[in-house]
Amino acid sequence: MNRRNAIIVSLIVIVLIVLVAVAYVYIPRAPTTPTVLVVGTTEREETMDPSDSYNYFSVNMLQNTMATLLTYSQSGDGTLEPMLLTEVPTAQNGGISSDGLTYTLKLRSGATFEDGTAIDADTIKHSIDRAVGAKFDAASQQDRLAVPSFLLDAIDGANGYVTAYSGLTKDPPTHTQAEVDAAWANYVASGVEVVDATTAKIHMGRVWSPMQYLLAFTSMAPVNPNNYPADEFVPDPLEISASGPYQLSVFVSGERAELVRNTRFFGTPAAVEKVVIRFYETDAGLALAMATGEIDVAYRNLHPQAFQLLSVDARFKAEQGDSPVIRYLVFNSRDPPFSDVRLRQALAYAVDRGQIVKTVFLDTTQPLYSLIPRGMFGHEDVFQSAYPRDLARARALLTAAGYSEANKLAITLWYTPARYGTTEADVAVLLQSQWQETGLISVTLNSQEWGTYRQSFAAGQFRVFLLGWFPDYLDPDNYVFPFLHYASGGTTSFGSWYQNATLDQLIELQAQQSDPTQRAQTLSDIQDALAADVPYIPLWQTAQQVVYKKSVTGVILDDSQFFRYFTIRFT
Amino acid sequence: MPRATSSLRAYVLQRLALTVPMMFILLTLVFYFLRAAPGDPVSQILGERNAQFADVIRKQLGLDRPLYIQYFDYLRRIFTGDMGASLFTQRPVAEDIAHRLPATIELTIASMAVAIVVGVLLGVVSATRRDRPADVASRLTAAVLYNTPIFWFGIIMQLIFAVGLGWFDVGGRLDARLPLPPTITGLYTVDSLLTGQFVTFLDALKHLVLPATTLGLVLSGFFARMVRANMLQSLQADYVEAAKARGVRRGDVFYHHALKNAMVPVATTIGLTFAILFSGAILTETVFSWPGIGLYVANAIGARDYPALQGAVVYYALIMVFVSVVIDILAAWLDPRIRY
Amino acid sequence: MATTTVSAGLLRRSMVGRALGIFWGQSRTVAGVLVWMGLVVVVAFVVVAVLAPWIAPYEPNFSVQSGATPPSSQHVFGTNPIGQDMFSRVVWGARVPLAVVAISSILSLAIGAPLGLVSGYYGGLLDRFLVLVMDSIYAFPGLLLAVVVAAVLGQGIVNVSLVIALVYIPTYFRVIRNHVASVKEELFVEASDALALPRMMVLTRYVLPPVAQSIPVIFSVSAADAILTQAGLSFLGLGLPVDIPDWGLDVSRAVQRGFQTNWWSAVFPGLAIISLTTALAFISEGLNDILNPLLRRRDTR
Amino acid sequence: MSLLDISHLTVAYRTRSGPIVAVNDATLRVERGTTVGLVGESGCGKSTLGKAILGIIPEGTRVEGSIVFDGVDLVAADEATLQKYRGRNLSLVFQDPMTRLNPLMTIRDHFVELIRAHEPETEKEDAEKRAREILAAVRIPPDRIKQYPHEFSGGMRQRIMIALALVFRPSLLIADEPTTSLDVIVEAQILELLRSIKREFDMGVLLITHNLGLVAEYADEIAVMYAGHLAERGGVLDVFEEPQHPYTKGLLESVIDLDTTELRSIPGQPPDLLHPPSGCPFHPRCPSVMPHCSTSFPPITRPREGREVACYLYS
Repeated sequence: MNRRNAIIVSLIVIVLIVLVAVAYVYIPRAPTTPTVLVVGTTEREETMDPSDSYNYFSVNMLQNTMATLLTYSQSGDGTLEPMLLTEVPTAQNGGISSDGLTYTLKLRSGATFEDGTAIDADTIKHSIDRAVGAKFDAASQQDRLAVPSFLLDAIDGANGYVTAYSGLTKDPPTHTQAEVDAAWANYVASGVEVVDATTAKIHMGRVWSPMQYLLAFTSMAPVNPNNYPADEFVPDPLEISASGPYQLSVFVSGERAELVRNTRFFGTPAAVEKVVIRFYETDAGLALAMATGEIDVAYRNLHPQAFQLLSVDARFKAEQGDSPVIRYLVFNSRDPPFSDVRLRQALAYAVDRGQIVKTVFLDTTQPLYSLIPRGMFGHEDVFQSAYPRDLARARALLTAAGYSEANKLAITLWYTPARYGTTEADVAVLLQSQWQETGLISVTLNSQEWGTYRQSFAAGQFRVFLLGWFPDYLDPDNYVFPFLHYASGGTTSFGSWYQNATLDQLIELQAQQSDPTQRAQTLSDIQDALAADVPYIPLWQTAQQVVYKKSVTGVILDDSQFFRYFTIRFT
Repeated sequence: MPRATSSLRAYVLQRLALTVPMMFILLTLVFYFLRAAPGDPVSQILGERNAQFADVIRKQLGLDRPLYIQYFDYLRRIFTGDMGASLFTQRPVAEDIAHRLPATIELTIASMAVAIVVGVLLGVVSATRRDRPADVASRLTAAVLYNTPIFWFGIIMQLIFAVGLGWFDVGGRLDARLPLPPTITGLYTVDSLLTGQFVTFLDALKHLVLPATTLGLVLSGFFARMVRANMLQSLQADYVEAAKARGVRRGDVFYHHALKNAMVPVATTIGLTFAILFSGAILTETVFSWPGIGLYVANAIGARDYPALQGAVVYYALIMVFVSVVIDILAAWLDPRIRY
Repeated sequence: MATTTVSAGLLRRSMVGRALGIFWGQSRTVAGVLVWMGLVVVVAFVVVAVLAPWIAPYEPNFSVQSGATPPSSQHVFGTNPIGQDMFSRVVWGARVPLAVVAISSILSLAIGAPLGLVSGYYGGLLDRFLVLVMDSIYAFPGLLLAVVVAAVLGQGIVNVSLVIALVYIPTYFRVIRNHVASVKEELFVEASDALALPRMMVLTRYVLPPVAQSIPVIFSVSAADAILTQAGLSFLGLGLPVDIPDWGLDVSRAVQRGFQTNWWSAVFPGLAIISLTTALAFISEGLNDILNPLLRRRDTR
Repeated sequence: MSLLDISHLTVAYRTRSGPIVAVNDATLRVERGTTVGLVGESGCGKSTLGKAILGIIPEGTRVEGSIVFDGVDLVAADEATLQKYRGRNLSLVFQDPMTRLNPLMTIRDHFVELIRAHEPETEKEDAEKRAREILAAVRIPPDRIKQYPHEFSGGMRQRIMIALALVFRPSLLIADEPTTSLDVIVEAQILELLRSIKREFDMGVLLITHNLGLVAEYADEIAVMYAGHLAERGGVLDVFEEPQHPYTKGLLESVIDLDTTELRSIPGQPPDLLHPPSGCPFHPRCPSVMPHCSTSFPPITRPREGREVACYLYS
């Protein structure tokens, strides 16, 4: 480097320093009249094709850009109201046939996509057919069976098609291509029917009361046929043809997404012209961004500590809402040692939910004493009365089962470190010390990443492990059927193998009971059985948290977990 | 000290020639490591349920075929530039990486600049004041810098300069309220300058400062060591003594003779430095939410997104080839002996 | 014959001499002081790790109270948000990096050194192939490699050590291979070849001793790196089960839990990492100065 | 007044193991227009003496006595004064030309740098012009000035080194083994070159070498050095015809016996300067050793005009 080079280099350095200084002084941190709302999140997208999308953030993006048939009320009480439909189909208004097998969808007129394409009954059929499982080409890796389509199994013919299709790909195949084609033809003929431009009918294969909720789900949302061919997935988020309040205009993975107001939206226009969603990698990063004012709203996921810190900050408003996500321990009740119900009960006695909720979550969540979440129809705190924390009774049960100080019950508690947030390890550590407090148990902790974890527990390699449930629809059925119904393979897929024929019957019964009192009684019986046999130990019900600047208003938290950007405005 | 003319050139040529088999070895290692992994990508895709679809998906991803067939298929695809689709976003991995590459390049260049400037300064101070307090101080600084956990350092930087003093933002590449510059090179600083968006340029620069300083300072410890060692050698070189004997000015002896000669071997190791830089980038990008390849890798690992991981490895191998060429040019620029 | 005996004798004498030099003769040079300071700190950490059960006032995993408290006379490093005593955790945490470094260094050495010896001594196609493979691994970002392998192997100190060993095998291999290749060229080895000494004997008697000198240097360099890699793995959530107190994990947990409210539960483990790695770096700097003849000051001429 | 008058010069390096006295109480003169040959075995301190004249020895080295050049004591002079003299009035040509040129700089850059170091106001073009002239004088094609050192042969590089040394027509040229690494024909060419420019510029030359043949042919005076001490000094013909110090005798014999530059035939090894023998350092190898040789260093005697010897045989 000669002198001239040295001078040039130092000049560049000086210019850079000056530029940074100028940047610091001149870039307005908060414009005087904010027109852009910035929301920070640590969530990330997966595929954004509505018929393929089953990830929280992707679905939430779709909810804000697409009009669904029904939607959750903005009152936040979890009730459904019409969006693209003119009314919520019920038995009373004839929307649901008396046998419960036909849903009549009456569309509002004048609704269009942002390119002007009208949303009519044909669009509905195109979209639902597509969601159930259009005949995607198995040879191409790009196309695979739609993940959320299993929710639509109850539609007439859908289940048969899905079964045939998956049979075709088994080794050796259990179904032929001809059978698949036939199953598809049967579904198309019987599943969704176009009556006229504004009326469509869905024919059900069986009575299934949660169907209403699915009408609010994005996999049934009408997609623009211009952008979404019947037999191909379109993962590109920018292909979303807006029918809802916003249009996605920019999507840079891991960096930002920009939503601009959709002027063709038939409903109330979005309050803010433009929303920028900013992605953060860690909870800590999100919390810091909120603290420095880089973002206006922080939603999902803040660590309880960070949430508490931000909530005492005078600049911000912190809000908490219920969430239907439940957390629990699973026992493998098929294999020893937990095939012995006494041990499951002993562990239930030794659990201290209060300490977990207080220490790890700083009382931002609530203990859970049943698999059906608090506030949901049929919920009863069965574990609160049956298993208060009682080390003496835990010890008695353990001693009865043959364990002593010299011969401790040795178990490994498994957890997965990332899927359920950064608090999971702390919960595991506390459970370890709570159980070891009996003096008769020695606990080892171990963890696996979710992909491995899921495989391991499904293969029966874990004896006791932490798990969580994100519901598919807000009905008690979704909290008992998958967990406790043995015949359908539910308990098996949970790594529990709990088997109780009486319970299977009760679960089937409640799904068909339309009388609330009768159904409540059935659900109560189910929960009593749950408390007696302890195949699971419910631990807590999660909360959803949001922090926003005091200059922001209109944030709605509700059970549906549908985070509405379009209601948020600056004061 | 005859720094053999041929050895340097041979080194660079060898590096270039070796990148092909090295790429191949890397790809093979990664393929087998990942396929041996117990984590099943299919389970990762599916939620708590839906086991009935696992077979279908596995078949469609080709995961049911014998391993060697998968391996050849994998090589064939990479050769044709098809790195498959991410299991999660369903977008082609090549596209994902192309989107994220500029962010990493921007961070890498800036960090490298910080590392070289600070590293050379520390190393030179150290070498010219050998065994005196300034040397000891520089070496201590370099040792502490290089041995600081980068994630911890990044967090401290955020706390001091973003949270405490409020000078910089805690993460990201650009203020969310500013529109993204049009994509020309993908480097926000360059694109905004090219299109004359001065405010965007300043903001992009402002966001770049903290992560680049974090990564650069840690790496500078490495450079300082190298510069010091090479400076000590070149300060003792015969031509330096000869220059002194001719009454050449101290500054000229220092720059033209000692420093420039010391930088030749330093420059040729930038390729290896890149491995350190990339390791650091995984952590730095995580801490600063910097949407580059490092972050992509971190996410892909957690999610067992094999195509994405493989894509990242292919990308890294390509970068190695590119870096080799750059080093070749740099070394030739620095050292006339390899300009033939 | 005379040549080989003299050379070997000189070699042995110089090794002993240098070893003594480090401890005595060099103690007043900068290099010597660096090595001394580093050794003192490392030994202190080893002592703390071994005596952890007696030094730590509390069980490291036990929730002694609910919630974070700043450093006080009762908890000198404070308690973290789930009420664990940070001092006890830092004390117990010393075991992890030391164990990982010990196991992984032995493994890297056990695999890298013989391969390097054989490769450097016999040369030829085997050498080329091994060099290629090792260079490929070496040029691969260490953390990326570690993360991939850690994801495959799963948790535990031994698994983490295996991962880290793999990353540092090429380091041992390269240095030893190059060293052997150059030592081989030297006269005394050629002489012993000419005298038809068994190859194994040549290797162990004349090649090994000078090569062995470089091992402490590689060790101290890679040990610091290994600790940082292990901490990085922990930060990314790969590595150890949470009931093993670990500095890297403690830092990342503290950060996840909201750093500002409990800075002490990140600062102290972080400082512990830096102290240990820097101490190791001092040792390597000093050893390098003392053992690397290229950097030794030209005293005469 | 002599051009260069070194008296009682002692140079002691500081090392970790203790001081090394490389030059011990040496006295030497070089006159304008004459060549003094400084001979001795490798490591005897000749090169140190050469470097000490220019003041390019490691910091912390102890230097005593005086080096008076052109009336200025270089030992007492500050760095700035020394800097002015180096390369301008006092030039040094090193032995190994292969490593003495900066591989990263063109020949032109070397000259420009040198000229501007001493005459900062010189334009690059003028400096280059001067360089071309001097290169032509040492018979290097001037249009190769933009080439790099590695493009030249060893002999050519040494010519370039000499050209660099001659830019400012120094009054004293120290040539430290200028031809050691070169073949015989090139050696002769280089030395002829040195001889002709010495005449042309009326320089004093201090020719440091271990090759007595060179001294015989090219030097006017000879100084023999052993283990830091000057053993004997005098006119070349005088010393060659009638060597007095036993070491000089040994040296001359070895030359006659082998007719090569090898000097191994004196029995024993040169002393370790870190632990030099007491008294006369040559006594362990001396064929005429006397008891008091090992107790103190012999005084310098002047058997005749222009002749000095340090040996008890003559006191």
